[in-house]
Amino acid sequence: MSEHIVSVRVYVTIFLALMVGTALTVWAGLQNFPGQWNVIIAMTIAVTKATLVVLYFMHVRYSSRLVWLVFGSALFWLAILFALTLSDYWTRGWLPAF
Amino acid sequence: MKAFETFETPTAARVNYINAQYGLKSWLLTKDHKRIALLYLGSISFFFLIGGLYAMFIRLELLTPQGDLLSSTTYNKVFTQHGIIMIFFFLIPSIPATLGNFLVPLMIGAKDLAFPRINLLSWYIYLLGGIVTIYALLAGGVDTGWTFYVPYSTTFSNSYVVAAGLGIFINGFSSILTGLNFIVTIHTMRAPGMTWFRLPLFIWAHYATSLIMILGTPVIAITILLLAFERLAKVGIFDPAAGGDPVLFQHLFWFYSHPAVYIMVLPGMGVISELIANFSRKNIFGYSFVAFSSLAIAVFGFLVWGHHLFVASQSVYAGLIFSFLSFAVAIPSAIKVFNWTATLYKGSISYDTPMLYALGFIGLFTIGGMTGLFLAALAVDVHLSDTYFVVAHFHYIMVGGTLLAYLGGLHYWWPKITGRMYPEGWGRFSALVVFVGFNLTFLPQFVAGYMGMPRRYHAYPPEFQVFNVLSSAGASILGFGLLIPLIYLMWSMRYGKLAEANPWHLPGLEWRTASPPPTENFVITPRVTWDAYEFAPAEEMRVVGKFGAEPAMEQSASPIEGKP
Amino acid sequence: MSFMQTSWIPFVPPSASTVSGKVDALYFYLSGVTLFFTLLISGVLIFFVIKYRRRTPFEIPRPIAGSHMLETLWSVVPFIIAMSMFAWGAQVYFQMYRPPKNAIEIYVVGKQWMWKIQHSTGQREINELHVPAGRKIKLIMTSEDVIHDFFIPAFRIKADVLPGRYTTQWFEATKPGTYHLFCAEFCGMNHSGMIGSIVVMQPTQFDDWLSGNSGQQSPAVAGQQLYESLGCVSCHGAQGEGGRGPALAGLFGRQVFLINGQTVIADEAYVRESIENPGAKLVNGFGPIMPTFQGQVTPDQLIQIMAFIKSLRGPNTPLAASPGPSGTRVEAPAQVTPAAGR
Amino acid sequence: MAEGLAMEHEASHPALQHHFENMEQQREAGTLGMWVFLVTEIMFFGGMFFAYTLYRNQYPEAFASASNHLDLTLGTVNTMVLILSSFTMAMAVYFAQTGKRRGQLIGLTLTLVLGLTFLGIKAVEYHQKYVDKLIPGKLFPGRPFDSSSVHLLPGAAPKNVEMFYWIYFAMTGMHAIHMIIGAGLLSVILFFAWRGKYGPEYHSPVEITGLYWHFVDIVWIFLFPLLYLLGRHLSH
Ligand code: HEA
Ligand code: HEA
Ligand code: HEC
Ligand code: CUA
Ligand SMILES: [Cu+2]
Repeated sequence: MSEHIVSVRVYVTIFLALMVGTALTVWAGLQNFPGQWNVIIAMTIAVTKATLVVLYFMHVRYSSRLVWLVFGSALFWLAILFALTLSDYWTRGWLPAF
Repeated sequence: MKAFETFETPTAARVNYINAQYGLKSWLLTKDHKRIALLYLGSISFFFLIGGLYAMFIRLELLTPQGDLLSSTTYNKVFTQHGIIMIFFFLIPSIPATLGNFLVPLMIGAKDLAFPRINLLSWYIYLLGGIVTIYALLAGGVDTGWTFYVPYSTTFSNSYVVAAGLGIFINGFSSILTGLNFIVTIHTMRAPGMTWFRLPLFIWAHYATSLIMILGTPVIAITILLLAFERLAKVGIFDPAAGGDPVLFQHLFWFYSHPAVYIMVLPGMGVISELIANFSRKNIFGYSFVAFSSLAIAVFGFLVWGHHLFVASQSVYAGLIFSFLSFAVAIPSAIKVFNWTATLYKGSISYDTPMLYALGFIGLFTIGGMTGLFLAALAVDVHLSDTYFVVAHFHYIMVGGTLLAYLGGLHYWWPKITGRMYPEGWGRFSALVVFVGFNLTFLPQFVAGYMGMPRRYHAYPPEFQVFNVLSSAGASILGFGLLIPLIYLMWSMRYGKLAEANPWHLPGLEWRTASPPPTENFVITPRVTWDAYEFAPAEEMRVVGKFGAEPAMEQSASPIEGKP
Repeated sequence: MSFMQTSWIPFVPPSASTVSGKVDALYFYLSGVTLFFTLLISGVLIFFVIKYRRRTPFEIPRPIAGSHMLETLWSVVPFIIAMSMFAWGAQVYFQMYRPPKNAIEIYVVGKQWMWKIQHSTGQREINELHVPAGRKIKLIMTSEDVIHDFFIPAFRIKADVLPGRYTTQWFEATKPGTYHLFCAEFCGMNHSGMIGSIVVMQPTQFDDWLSGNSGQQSPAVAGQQLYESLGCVSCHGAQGEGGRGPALAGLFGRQVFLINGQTVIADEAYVRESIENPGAKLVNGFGPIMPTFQGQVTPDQLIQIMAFIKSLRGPNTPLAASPGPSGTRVEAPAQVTPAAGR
Repeated sequence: MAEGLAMEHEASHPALQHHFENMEQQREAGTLGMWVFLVTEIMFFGGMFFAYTLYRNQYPEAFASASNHLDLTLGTVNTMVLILSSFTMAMAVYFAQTGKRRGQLIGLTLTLVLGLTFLGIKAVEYHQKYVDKLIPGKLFPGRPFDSSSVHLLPGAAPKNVEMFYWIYFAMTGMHAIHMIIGAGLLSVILFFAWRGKYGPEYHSPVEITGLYWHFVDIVWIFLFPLLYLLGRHLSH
């Protein structure tokens, strides 16, 4: 079998990192950051955690280009859904009278 | 002539996928992709007949301006159910689930799809979705239009919206599973030598279709589910009475349903590529352009859904973006049309029934597609949106395009599927009737639309009657034209002339096994050394392995690699 | 009735507004291109099919791989044509949807299955709309139940009419006559019966019609009564001069500075939101003390209150003043597509 | 007999299905199939994530008020439980790859138990919402939605608080359904692992179930901050 076996050390490290991330995000959520920073911080941590899971627990780091492509396309299409729908909501009311 | 006979074994004596096993159980529990394709063929035809019956009621009602045949409530149900059944239970699964299911493994030289059990499951899911939908129809029907716009569907309609929605939700999973199976199969199960650029264009088209099925269908599933809950629990995110935005529903609905129109047309385009190349004995002009245009359509098809919302109170700037992208997505379709036409140049063109359908497709799809451009042009769509012009646009593509492709494909592969030939004379005759009837039905609707006749109207001002009478007359010719193949195809399953393994003398892998093929498709795994559409003298386009009563042991050592 | 075509070109509905000719022009262009390509492709197809028909059963024509030159040609040329369609369509679209400043405002309320119309002078009509020719008319539309669509084929305009939100469209009729009004969004049982007529009159005739139909309370007057009975006066003052709440006189079309630093232009949707969901956009300098009036005012009444607030502007204040700085994000909604339904 | 069958594919593994050429192809197909399936799952949840994003921006106060009423402690504990279960799942795959049966059994059992714990805690939370009359709509007779137990921040309309709970139940409910399906899959895998079916040559079912389980974990990694945390800071 031509598959890569991830070592236990890596798994444990990732697990600990995820726990720390969880603690961090709870802490950050209780702080009052200016503006939209609460959202930005929370999402950054969530994306980081998810990336760790995908890369190590789900072995994407050691997988073929095809798997990267498949996973990437899901994110890309999600981005399409968000971006183009928001293009409507964001620009409502931009049109001035003449 | 003599040369062929050595490769063409008569069908009846041999063991093939049809006579390998007998009994109802052997069909209902089969994991053979070819048998599943037949199961699909039967059930899809059933739904097509129901949808067609509804169409006939629509056309009858619209014969006169007054709403005299059906009550307005009934009429609303009739066109809704016509739309739902035709789209979700006929056209979306039509080519992929029957021809695709049958041919994808054959064309790439595999023994089956990657997940045969999931393939069977998808048929049962389709059936379940169909049964739930039929229940909704019998219990009282749905009257929301196939688009289910809120808040009418969540709050105001008194019909079986939840049941119909559930039917569509369930059916969505059958589509997802089919797409998943195709993608994995095409990636992992190609025979040795079958490189990506040797794949028939039918496969490219199905690959692109599967991408849309995978990426789009889940969104409609969750949207319909939320809609059903919203209706049941009287709380939600779409109804303005609950603080929601009805336009959000429209966005999510069309995020799937626009790409879905390419689910409906791409497989048809794949069939047409096969027909045009094979019946003119020419390799397709600009193979890679045709192949990549399928992918381009699949990807760009996801960027244009907002063109259904030009008058729905969407921001004008979003309208601008979506209009631009809609024009851009027309280019890959244009590339296909031009390449098909160019393929015929200096070909050896036969006038067999499948080719007649293919030629009809190109003409009608051009009209249907070009009238899509009218709708993508913002200012013109303001006038045309929700008029009969839209109705004519999409019937030109879906009936004039995909339905003709489907019929052409069925005729073309009929000998492979059933082992029998269809009657050629009747075939040509009905293709002609369908073509004439179709144009008479839908051409007048363009005019009625520009004159201002709104769609989904049970009664209409008398000045539109001329167009409607023409249309109804055309629909009866069309219905008659479709009745003919229905009869002779069934007849031919029993009485048709026995088909040879390669009745059209073509290089494709599906023709290099017996008609009908054995359960595992090929006696030995084929080794592909030729490009798609690489034509050669018939005696060189050989059957892979040798079929006979006894296993061809001596052949297995050196597969006949059939230099094309 | 002038329902049928009036021009010498067949299959074109009557053309009776300032934009209808522009839409027709683009439509003819599109038809021409379509005809050209359809004839081109079917012509070539038929020619090839006859010329290169199969002559002997087993002949094998010489393969032709393709041509990059041709591929480029037939990608680029259609693309250029498509872009011309896009640009033209977009240009006319903006004209159709961009509301003019000094238009006569008419309120439209759709409900299953009728159109209720009220003029700013108080006249009410059902399924009929009388308008003067040669004047700009702006329709301010909402629905009491489901989505409808106000469609006048002779003017080549239509726009959806949504519950819980205002949409607008405008036109300037050019020819007196009677034209179709259709509901063009499926709205239930009697959708096809939700039709009516648009009566375009000479301006003088229209003035006569208006005075002949007077005697009904104007929406602004009815709005004033609501303004008092609902207690708006207590915070915004009898003449909208302000108090605990901001001044409302001259509000429409003005730029409003919000507490979160953004600005919005006060239009129908914004005012409606301020009344139904006051917390959503707080005016800078005021606290969130205004109660919500959601559920207490019907769409009709809302229109009346708005008419009253509009009447509070000085006689010469233009309706929609300075447009928002283009390019900056303005959270709120405006003329065409007021904010996401609340 | 066995040798006779092996004629077609040399060294044929008993788990090799007839239509595949070899184990490598079969494994590749299985893994790719699961990834493609996860793509559909991402899009499925994507629709709901979008609705959340849109309305949170429209009704920030209402969403914050409603969010503050969720039980942060239980939410945090649940997050950790789920992450731990993802870890044990990863270990189960590791032991399958290295052919250690005991390790597989422990890993899978722990994963299953942790998954059920998560569902249990979720049930407790749901019950609290029921007690507080925060189930949106009128699903339960006599207990229509009532926002009076929620502390409304200025500008928050009860209607929009109800919408938050609707989204909350839709998303966490859908997530919980996925957990239940995952638990079902785990039970099947556990059974076969107990029978000693998985080893270095053949373990793709464990691997595929693992992919699914991690995906469900990832969904929660996003749900947790979005539903439980954003807006906390507004309540001081
Ligand atoms: C299989 C189905 C299918 C397909 C393939 C298409 C293809 C296209 N459709 Fe269509 N459409 C529908 C099915 C389909 N549509 C349906 C069902 C509806 C109504 C839904 C409802 O409301 O119920 C609809 C509605 C619809 C609308 C909304 C109308 C409205 O409700 O207001 C629009 C608007 O832009 C549109 C545009 C297009 C365009 C630009 C294409 C393009 O992809 C077409 C591209 C093809 C060509 C352009 C032809 C080939 C090209 C040439 C011959 C070369 C010359 C080309 C150029 C010069 C550019 N369609
Ligand atoms: C795959 C999609 C598909 C197909 C194949 C068809 C096929 C046909 N459709 Fe339709 N149609 C839709 C998809 C499709 N349609 C959709 C999505 C809508 C919109 C719904 C909505 O607004 O919500 C619509 C709406 C629609 C309308 C507009 C209704 C309205 O807005 O009020 C009309 C009106 O003429 C119509 C007509 C027809 C006709 C005459 C056919 C014919 O081609 C049908 C021919 C088929 C048969 C006739 C059956 C086979 C033959 C027999 C069973 C023999 C027996 C018959 C006789 C003896 C006559 N369709
Ligand atoms: C308890 C006091 C109070 C009452 C009663 C009240 N308002 Fe207000 N109103 C306010 C305050 C304070 C604001 C500014 C903060 C905000 O935007 O919510 C405001 C803002 C507004 C605005 C936005 C004004 C701007 O400059 O952008 C409108 C419009 C409005 N109110 C209309 C009404 C109407 C109509 C009524 C009665 C149906 C009403 N109000 C009743 C206090 C009140
Ligand atoms: Cu109102 Cu249709
Ligand atoms: Cu579309």
